[in-house]
Amino acid sequence: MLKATNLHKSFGKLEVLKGIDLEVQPSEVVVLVGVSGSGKSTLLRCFNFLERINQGSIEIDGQVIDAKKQKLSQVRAEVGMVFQHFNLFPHKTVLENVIEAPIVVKKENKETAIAKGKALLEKVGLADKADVYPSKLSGGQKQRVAIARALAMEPKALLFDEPTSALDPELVGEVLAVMKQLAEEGMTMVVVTHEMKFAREVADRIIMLDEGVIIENTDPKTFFENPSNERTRQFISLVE
Amino acid sequence: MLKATNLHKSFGKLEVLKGIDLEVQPSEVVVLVGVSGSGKSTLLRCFNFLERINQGSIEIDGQVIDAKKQKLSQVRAEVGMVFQHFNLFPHKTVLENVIEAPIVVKKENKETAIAKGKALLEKVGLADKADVYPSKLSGGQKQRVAIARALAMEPKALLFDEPTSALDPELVGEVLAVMKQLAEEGMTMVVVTHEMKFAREVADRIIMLDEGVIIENTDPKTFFENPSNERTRQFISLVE
Amino acid sequence: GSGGSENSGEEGGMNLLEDGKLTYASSGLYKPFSFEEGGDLQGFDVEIGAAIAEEMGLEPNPVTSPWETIIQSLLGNKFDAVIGSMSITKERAERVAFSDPYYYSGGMIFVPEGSDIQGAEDLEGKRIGVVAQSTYDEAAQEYTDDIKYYNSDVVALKDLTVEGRLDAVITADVVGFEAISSGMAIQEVGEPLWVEQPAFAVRPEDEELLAEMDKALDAIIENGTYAEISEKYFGRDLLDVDLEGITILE
Amino acid sequence: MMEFLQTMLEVIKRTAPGFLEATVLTLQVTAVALVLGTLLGLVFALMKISKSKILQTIANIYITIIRGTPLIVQIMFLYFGITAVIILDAFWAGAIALGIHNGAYIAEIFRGAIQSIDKGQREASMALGMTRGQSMKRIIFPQALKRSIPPLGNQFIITLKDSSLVYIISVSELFAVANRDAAQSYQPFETYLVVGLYYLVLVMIFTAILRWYEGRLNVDK
Amino acid sequence: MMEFLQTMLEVIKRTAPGFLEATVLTLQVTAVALVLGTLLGLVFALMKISKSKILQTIANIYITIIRGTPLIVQIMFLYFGITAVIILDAFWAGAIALGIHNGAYIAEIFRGAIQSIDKGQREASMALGMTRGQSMKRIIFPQALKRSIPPLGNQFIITLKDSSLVYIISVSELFAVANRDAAQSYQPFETYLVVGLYYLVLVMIFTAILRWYEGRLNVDK
Ligand SMILES: Nc1ncnc2c1ncn2[C@@H]1O[C@H](COP(=O)(O)OP(=O)(O)OP(=O)(O)O)[C@@H](O)[C@H]1O
Ligand SMILES: Nc1ncnc2c1ncn2[C@@H]1O[C@H](COP(=O)(O)OP(=O)(O)OP(=O)(O)O)[C@@H](O)[C@H]1O
Ligand SMILES: [Mg+2]
Ligand SMILES: [Mg+2]
Repeated sequence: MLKATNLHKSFGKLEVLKGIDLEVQPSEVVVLVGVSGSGKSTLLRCFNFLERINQGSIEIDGQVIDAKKQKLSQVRAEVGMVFQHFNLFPHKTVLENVIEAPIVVKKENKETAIAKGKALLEKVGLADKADVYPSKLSGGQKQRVAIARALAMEPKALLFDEPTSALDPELVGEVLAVMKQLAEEGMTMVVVTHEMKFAREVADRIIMLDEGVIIENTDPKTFFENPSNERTRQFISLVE
Repeated sequence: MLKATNLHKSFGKLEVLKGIDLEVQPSEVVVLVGVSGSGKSTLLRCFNFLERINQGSIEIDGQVIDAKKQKLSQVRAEVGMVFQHFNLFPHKTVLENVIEAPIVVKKENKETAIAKGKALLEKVGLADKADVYPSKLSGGQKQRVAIARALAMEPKALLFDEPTSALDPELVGEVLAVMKQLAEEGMTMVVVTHEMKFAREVADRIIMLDEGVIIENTDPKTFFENPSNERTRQFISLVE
Repeated sequence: GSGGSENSGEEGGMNLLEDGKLTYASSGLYKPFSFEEGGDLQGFDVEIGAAIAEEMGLEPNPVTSPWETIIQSLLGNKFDAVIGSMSITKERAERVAFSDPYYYSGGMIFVPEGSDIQGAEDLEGKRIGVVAQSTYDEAAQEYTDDIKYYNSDVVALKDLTVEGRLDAVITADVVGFEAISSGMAIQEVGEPLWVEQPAFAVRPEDEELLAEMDKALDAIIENGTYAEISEKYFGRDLLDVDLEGITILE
Repeated sequence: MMEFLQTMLEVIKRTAPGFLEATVLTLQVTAVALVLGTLLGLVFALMKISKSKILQTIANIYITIIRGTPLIVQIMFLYFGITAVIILDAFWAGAIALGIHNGAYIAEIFRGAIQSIDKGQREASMALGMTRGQSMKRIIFPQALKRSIPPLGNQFIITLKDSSLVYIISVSELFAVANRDAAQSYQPFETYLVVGLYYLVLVMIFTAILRWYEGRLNVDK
Repeated sequence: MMEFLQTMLEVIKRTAPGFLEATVLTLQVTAVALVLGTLLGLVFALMKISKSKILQTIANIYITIIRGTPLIVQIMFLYFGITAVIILDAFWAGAIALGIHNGAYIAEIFRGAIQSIDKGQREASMALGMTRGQSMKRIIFPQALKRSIPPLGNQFIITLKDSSLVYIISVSELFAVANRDAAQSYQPFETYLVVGLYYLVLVMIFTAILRWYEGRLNVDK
């Protein structure tokens, strides 16, 4: 579904990703962990072409994406992204946030978009907030709207960048619940998170990044109980 | 050591604390929990007179503090505070941060202050950062400097307001370790935190605030295993 | 505002800014020649201009322009003529065309009441106020380097009454007398330094307009309109002066 | 004191007809300058954030020149310089000079507002498949516009005051009329005090309207 | 084009002696205005953030009046008004008017900078036992001062340009001299272009110094 081959990415002189190989199968849930600065966000953003890669290639659905030849905006529409700080559009209501891209990008007609949008809000438990502005929502509600907004584009995969780190602890659960449901429905997901409980329960695979290199790539059980790398062990002891 | 009696505090029409009675014994470690907006920070700030109380009284070391008669700055010097966002002085080096108050407030002579300041930095494991500016430190290091800075005033008690919530997960441990050490040395502490592991291991008592009222006030074991209040149970299930 | 249909057929080569209108400028800061009271531009120059225009069969359109830039504005086609007490000088004559003089005016020294300055000879090194780009500027330069420039003679005279700002102002006698009669604590010194000849100024190429204006000036002097206006503002006929023995500024 | 107030009242009465008429002209010059300035500001702001180096350079030169020279010099230059090309009367020359002047400042306001929008907004819209243009038009610009309103309001007030400088090219706005009155009445002190009051009242009215409008905007959302 | 450059060179040469002398006066007026404005700004900023309602009100009135009226009116008013009290020559009257004008803007810069300092800084210092005064002096103000430097620099540049307005009370600074030259030489276009260049160069020098200084400040910490 998503595949990175020998991915390199530098910011100026700083090489952040040093040859990443990673394949995500359809319907797979991959959790990405690592200390701050290890390159987790950068990797996610490369999958979505929010960062240009310096070397290597990215495939979506078996097709190599060439940033020079293809319209990146079309490619991006196929892979959704949920951000740590939600990034809802503050000047639009909840429903408008959800239907904006289908109408503008996919030229969906407005009635269809509204119907689908309302269904998605229902799904994330926010049907009653459709006409409210984001500023009136709690953090957990905002993030659920952001997920609905990403789903509205019917993406092939969803990327999550620390979707719960900006939330008050008591609001984390409601967002994880929605994510878990998506996973169960077979959505392909790559999730950067520090929620080890979620990783343990929901992930098919856990990947540990360290200084731009994948140092662990295994199932949750092995990851927590029998990690191959010393740094992984250290990391687990710190966050758990 | 610290005692609040029938404490009321309102912001305009919003009554945030609705009659709090709480006594903290010398060398006791009290952890304060509750959902966002329940009044945890406000309670802490009342103990330090950063907020004026509307009704009730606060005693420090058996002495009732009358905001009208006493110089609050002197009272504040006796109870230290550590903030979520560190609030280090960015225009001063680490050591200068630590010695500023002893020199300015306690009129300590500079050599003494420096010697004591260096010892405190040693204690929090940052002796080598004395001449560095805060902007060069990691979050965990900043918070440890903030603790040293508070200790430099030789306070009778220390208040912590979510000291680790602004930290990357892998940096939380180093701050909790310092706090644990202080607790072991007999420092009186009131700690607002979401770190349930810390609460379980270090707290003598856990207090749960809910809408400005104390709804739980018990030892950690009872708190986690047999809470008296339904809302406490809910809260525990959410954050653990 | 006056939009710009230039050259009209009817007025032949007169090249008026607006058809059927004579647009003429003064500073508006030169009481009693041109000033604004209650929102109306008035004064000797303004009324003479009106009389000239009517004589030429045109509608009078008096406007104001800051004195410092009045010639720039004339050359830049902002109005048709200056009827604003502009005296004929050689330097100006290189840029604009002058009509016959329409009155005579004395350049006069004014000082604060009770000043020790008794005559032109006492002006040596003193601080003198004049209007920038006026004939008085050059006169002042003969006495001192310490010249202060103003945009209005009246404001300069007012500054005379502020102790320590100015020792003297050189301006037209009538302007000073008007200020004195309004109660300003200043006085004139001696006789006029010279006599100058204010005239109408137009762009050099507007020969036909100038000829028409000269003709109109003769006509209003002839028919008594001129004397009437002069009488109204000064109680005498400004053209009625004895030029014997007095320098005429060129 | 009583006497002073008496004099002031007289001056206010005497100057009222002329000053009120001049107020209209002041407002007209200001309005034209604002409309022109906003249009220019928009164009140059877009040039500055565009990807074209040439457009950026043109915008930078314009902004540098305008912000690097006094308004009064700009007015004179335009009035006496532009006459070689087209004939403009003083009102239009003054209003256009003020508008061009404003354009540079308003461009910086728009640019600042656009760049102040959290970059997460652009990323979120791009991640949804929008193009740069769609993202600017539908997501960034509407937010930036709202954020521009307070500084724009401020700029509007500056323009109102700056309009006093077109007196120098003989537009009969408030300050020009005050000058004339001062020269005719021999009462400069009182005259300038009164004209100051006129400006102050205008600015306060303007400010009140702005506050009200900003308040309404905040309630809306 | 060649011809134009030729003319410009001639005009530059012809005007150089007078313009350079006037530049000195421009810089002097600006310098006095800045020093006075900074002092006034500091005083009024402290008044505005003080707890005394009276001091706050005084500061508010001052700031409202200055920001609500055009500088040129303030200059005229001060020149003709202050004379009732003390005798000032045009240079000082102009410089002081500019200084008083600046004071209001600089007060707002200082106040804004002080209030922009995270309130955690004040809380942290108070929690350590400092009094309000100690906290302001040792913690808040040093940070605010540093944060004021860019807007102060901007204000300095505005002052340099605003100094052109004292021409109206017969200070022979750059613009006054340019005006005279434009009328005498009948070359207004070229003259104003050249004097604009003078200002532009001054502003650019000023800007470069500021950038350098800001850069140094950032490296320091
Ligand atoms: N746009 C950028 N320009 C320059 N450096 C960048 C940029 N984005 C990220 N970096 C750097 O790249 C490195 C990896 O950043 P990245 O955000 O991918 O880390 P991360 O693992 O997501 O960390 P965190 O847990 O803090 O979010 C860091 O050193 C960061 O400073
Ligand atoms: N200075 C203030 N002015 C007005 N309301 C305030 C102020 N400080 C706090 N509040 C309000 O008081 C209530 C309690 O706030 P407080 O910060 O004590 O909660 P908390 O339990 O610390 O929450 P959190 O976990 O989010 O820090 C909240 O509703 C908050 O909005
Ligand atoms: Mg990240
Ligand atoms: Mg709190």
